[in-house]
Amino acid sequence: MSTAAQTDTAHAAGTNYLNATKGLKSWIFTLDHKRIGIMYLISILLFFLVGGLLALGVRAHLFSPEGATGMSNDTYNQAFTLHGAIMTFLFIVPSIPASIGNFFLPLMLGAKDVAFPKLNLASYHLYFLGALFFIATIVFTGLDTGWTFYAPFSTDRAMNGVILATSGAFILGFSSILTGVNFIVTIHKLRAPGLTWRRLPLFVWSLYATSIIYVLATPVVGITLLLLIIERAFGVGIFDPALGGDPVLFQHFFWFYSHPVVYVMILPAFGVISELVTIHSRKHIFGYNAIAVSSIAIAFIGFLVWGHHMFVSGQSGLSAAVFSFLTFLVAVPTAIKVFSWVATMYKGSIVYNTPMLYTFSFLFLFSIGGLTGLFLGALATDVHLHDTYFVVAHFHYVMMGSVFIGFLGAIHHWWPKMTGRMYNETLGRIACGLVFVGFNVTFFTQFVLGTQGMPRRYATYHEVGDIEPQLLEMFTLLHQISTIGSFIMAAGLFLILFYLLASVFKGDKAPDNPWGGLSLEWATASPPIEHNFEGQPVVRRGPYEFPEIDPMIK
Amino acid sequence: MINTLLANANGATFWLPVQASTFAEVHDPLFYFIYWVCVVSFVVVVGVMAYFGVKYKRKQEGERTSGNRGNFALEVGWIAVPSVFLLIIFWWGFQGFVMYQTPPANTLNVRVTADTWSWSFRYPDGTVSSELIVPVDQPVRLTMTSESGSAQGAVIHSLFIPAFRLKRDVLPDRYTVLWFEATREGTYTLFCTEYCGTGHSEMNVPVHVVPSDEFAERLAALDSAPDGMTTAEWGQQLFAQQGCTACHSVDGSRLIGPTMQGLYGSTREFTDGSTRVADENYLRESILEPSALINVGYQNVMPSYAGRLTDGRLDAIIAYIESLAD
Amino acid sequence: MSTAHAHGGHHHPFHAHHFETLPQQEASARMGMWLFLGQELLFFSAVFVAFFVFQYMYPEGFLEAHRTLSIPLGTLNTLVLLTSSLTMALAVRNAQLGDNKGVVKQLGFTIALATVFMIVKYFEYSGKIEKGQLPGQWYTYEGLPEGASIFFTMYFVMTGLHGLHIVIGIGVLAWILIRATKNQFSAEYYAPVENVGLYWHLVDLIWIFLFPFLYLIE
Amino acid sequence: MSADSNHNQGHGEHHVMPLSTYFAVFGALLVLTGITVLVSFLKLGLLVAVVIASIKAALVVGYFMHLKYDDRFYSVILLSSLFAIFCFFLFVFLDFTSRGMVVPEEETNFLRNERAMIERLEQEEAAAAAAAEEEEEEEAEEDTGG
Repeated sequence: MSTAAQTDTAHAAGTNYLNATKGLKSWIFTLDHKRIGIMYLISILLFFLVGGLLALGVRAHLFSPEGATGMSNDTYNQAFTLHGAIMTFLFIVPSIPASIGNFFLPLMLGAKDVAFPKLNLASYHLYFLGALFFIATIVFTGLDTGWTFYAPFSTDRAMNGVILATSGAFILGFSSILTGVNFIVTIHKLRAPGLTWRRLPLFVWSLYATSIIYVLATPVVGITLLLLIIERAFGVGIFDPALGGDPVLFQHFFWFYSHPVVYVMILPAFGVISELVTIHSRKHIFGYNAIAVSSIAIAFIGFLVWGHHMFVSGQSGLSAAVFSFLTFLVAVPTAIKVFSWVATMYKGSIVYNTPMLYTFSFLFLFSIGGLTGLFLGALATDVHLHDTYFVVAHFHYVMMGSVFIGFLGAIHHWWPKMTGRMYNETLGRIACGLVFVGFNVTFFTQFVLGTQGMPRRYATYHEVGDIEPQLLEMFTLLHQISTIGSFIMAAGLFLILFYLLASVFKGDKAPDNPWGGLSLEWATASPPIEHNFEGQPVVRRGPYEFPEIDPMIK
Repeated sequence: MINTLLANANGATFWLPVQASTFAEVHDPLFYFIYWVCVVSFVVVVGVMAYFGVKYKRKQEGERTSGNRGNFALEVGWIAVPSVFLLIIFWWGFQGFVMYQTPPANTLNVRVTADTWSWSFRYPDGTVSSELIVPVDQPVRLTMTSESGSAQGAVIHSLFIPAFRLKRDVLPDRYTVLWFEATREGTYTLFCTEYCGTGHSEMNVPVHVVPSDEFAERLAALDSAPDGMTTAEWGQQLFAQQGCTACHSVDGSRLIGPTMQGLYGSTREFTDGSTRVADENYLRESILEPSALINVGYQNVMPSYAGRLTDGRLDAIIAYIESLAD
Repeated sequence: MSTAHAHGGHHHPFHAHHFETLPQQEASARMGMWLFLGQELLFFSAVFVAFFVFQYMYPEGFLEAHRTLSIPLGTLNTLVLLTSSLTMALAVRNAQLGDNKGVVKQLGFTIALATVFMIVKYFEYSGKIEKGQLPGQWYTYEGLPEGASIFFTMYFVMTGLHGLHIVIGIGVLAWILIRATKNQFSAEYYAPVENVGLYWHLVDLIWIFLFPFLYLIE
Repeated sequence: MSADSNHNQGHGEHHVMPLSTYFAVFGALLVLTGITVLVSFLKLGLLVAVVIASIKAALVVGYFMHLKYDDRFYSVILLSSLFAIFCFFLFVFLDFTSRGMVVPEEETNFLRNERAMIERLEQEEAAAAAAAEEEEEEEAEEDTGG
């Protein structure tokens, strides 16, 4: 009964959570957090595929000013809307917490399951139901509001998919809330003996911060979307100025959720990077307390900055100034984390495997994503850059370049534990390189597009109203580079899909602890047994006190 | 490649387009200040990361690593130093924002109306234009609102002129104000940057910054065909500029509204059961009051252009539609 | 499953296998409920924000419109709901003492009072619908300043959401009432009663704020 | 399991409050309801109503919901929610009430009354036109004078 790897003796009967019971029903109605995590992972990646294909369509269309694919403006508008809505609501909000988090939170805590297994299953079912609404939107009607559903466009003019899609997002919100409640209670109540708060892996801290936001921010978007549905269905006039309502109020409501939710996306990725950078450089994390506390700080300050999405919407100058100031405040804890990760590598023993390559990519891309936020947080420059491709590039650097890269890093890091198989390391490195290069080619060009004035959500950019010829030339060239980059990235992602699937069937058997990790998930078999641990594990030291660490070297 | 871009760019740089307003002169230094802060920070962070990555690459399994767990002074330092820069950037940005929001006295007042999907600009003398014409070195105040001439409600638009570094949302049933002082003659582009539906990407028009002494002339000239252009040719240009092409094709294909090819002289059927031959009067009425008679098979979505087209322009557009008759 | 992991202690039929002890499980359930209540508060906060924003925009319309609400009916409903809160609290107390009969009795009172609340609400709503004091485009009542229609929008949205919670509440109250008739609760296992109680008190809390804001403030 | 999960979390199962407490709280709630209704006729406004409602809420939360005797973390949850709600109110109202404070021009922004806006603009335009005419007249005078 200790964290020491006693469990690598093959489990007596050779059973694990994957083969303990059989049949589709044993998966759909399972209460095992690991299976629920796997189901989330598959669904999430499936929707990433759908959203990604839509993105490729969008990029292909923008290859020429008139639209290279010949789709109509309406089709294009639906494509980018569904890309955004699917990626936000179905992919990135649940991404790391619901899949990796669900799988590893109880393992890291040394618990048998999350606190409320039935609730956990219910939140997966709600997720699936919400996803069905989005699919119904695609199949039966259309949705052309952009993922932000801004009123009064969404209440008045947009296609009929609005009610379906917002109902879907409403249901997904409840899925998030239930996950958040479940995680917080699990972390409070189900920690193994000896696992004190200051011995929690930082990934757990980040899930804790994420859950706070899930619980406190999601209900507001729930009610906002509910009001939008009521407004659209019955014309009650809450957001529609024609009936005396206020569209800016919608924006306040929407961003009260949708800004904190950005931290829901990024915080788990921060947690993942904290794990990866320590294990793969065999170092104790630099500034454990600072990183843990800054996660919680970000969760709370995140509630104070939503107005920076509305600098040009006509909110008052005073509140714009306050929001701008608070926005810079949130940059501080974020910077602390980045510096701490870099400092962690100091005098380490850094191995260049696939998870570590993703860590390097993350630090590179997140630095760009975070720093370009300064342009958008400053009032005067935001006036120029708001709603241009600069914003598109910025949030893709943060959400895709950071969250998704963190997600990929997490998948590669924990893949042996989840599946009991090793993937092909060479292909892993090649794919990481392709994604990294493709990503930068795609999105760095978009910074320039944005500063030059290319507005976002444009189906075409040919000269209807006489765009200045030099601008048009520049836009065309940059869009073409960006489109090429997106296809390079897609190639890398398909390669990952290929070798991960291949590893499930043909991969080498994974050892219980391939990276020499100390947190509890490495103290059980790969893949874990049905109830996680043989007996109750007991924790005697922190998760980053690696045997290689020599306290004499400063 | 970048050099070609720069050479073509007419005063523009790699990062920013032409600088053509007083606000751009305030904006650009701040932009470059943040830019260099970012470049330096990025180089430091990623440089140190790369250095550690190379220097401390694992040479053998189980090699000893540092027991360092943190350094209070260092942590305080990297909170304090960025904070100073963040404060500077905040304050600088705020200063610029106040300027952006505070028009001086003696502005030229232009009223802007955005509809789906066209702009109209009304000058103090009552002239209405679909393109923005402003004198150089003269503060101009835009008082903007969004309207809907059609049965569907008005939506939010946003007026954006990259050369002036200016942007502000345009809301229905509200008035927002934007001001600028153009400093450089030329023709720039005005974009709509708040997503507004089908024609969003075609809702852009030129901004002409003209010498002050030519301004009155240019306004007057709005009402007749430019030199070297027939009325129908001018009509064609206006047809595109007014955003008509978003809904009406000229090649027979079906868009949101009926095609203009062969329209003139044809007999139209309406949803109220009546029919009428499309003559000049019909065209005029259906532009000014589109919801009066709806063609069978189409929706009542066209905005009214009453008050947004001068008579001369209306005639030109009608002349163009006539020229598309079979 | 749970029998395979017996730890030597007592084994309650509702004790889930992944909790070490029943009290730990009870405390977890309660913490989960409190978190759920936290999100409920945020859920309602948005309509309150909207209400005050519109009140700020249309002070006169809101003042005149709110005078058309019936203070006696509102007060009656407040009293009904406060009393139901008391009976709910007593039901939880009975559960703590392991008195399932007492639980059934107090829950019966609570459900009855909740039904009274909804009946009063029905009369209020039908009066409004008759007069055309309705939200947005349905508003046909005359003689009130601009913004009155938004007041009625907010009135129906806020009381409607609250009413929806009451109806859901009646459902879960009935569910634990049935469980209590089967003697499923005891001094060591009564978390369902307690959590439903917490939910019910929250519904009461929301009304404590709705009532003065909608009916009373001049 | 975890050190702090079993024993030292003031679990309410052994804390059964006497019936008198419930009735006392209920009585207080009734009295406060009466006061808030009466006070509304005095038109004392929002603040008094909010204070009374908050006291009532505190009584319900503290006694009926046992928060007073329960795990302190539940209070933390409640306070976190209230913090988020407070931020929500604060910043939305900051926007709606401060238009025109930093930038006087903002008074026109979001002006809801179209007629007032048009009148204001027309006045300005008329004034500008008058000024222009005066200038022209002056110029004309100068011309004749010359």
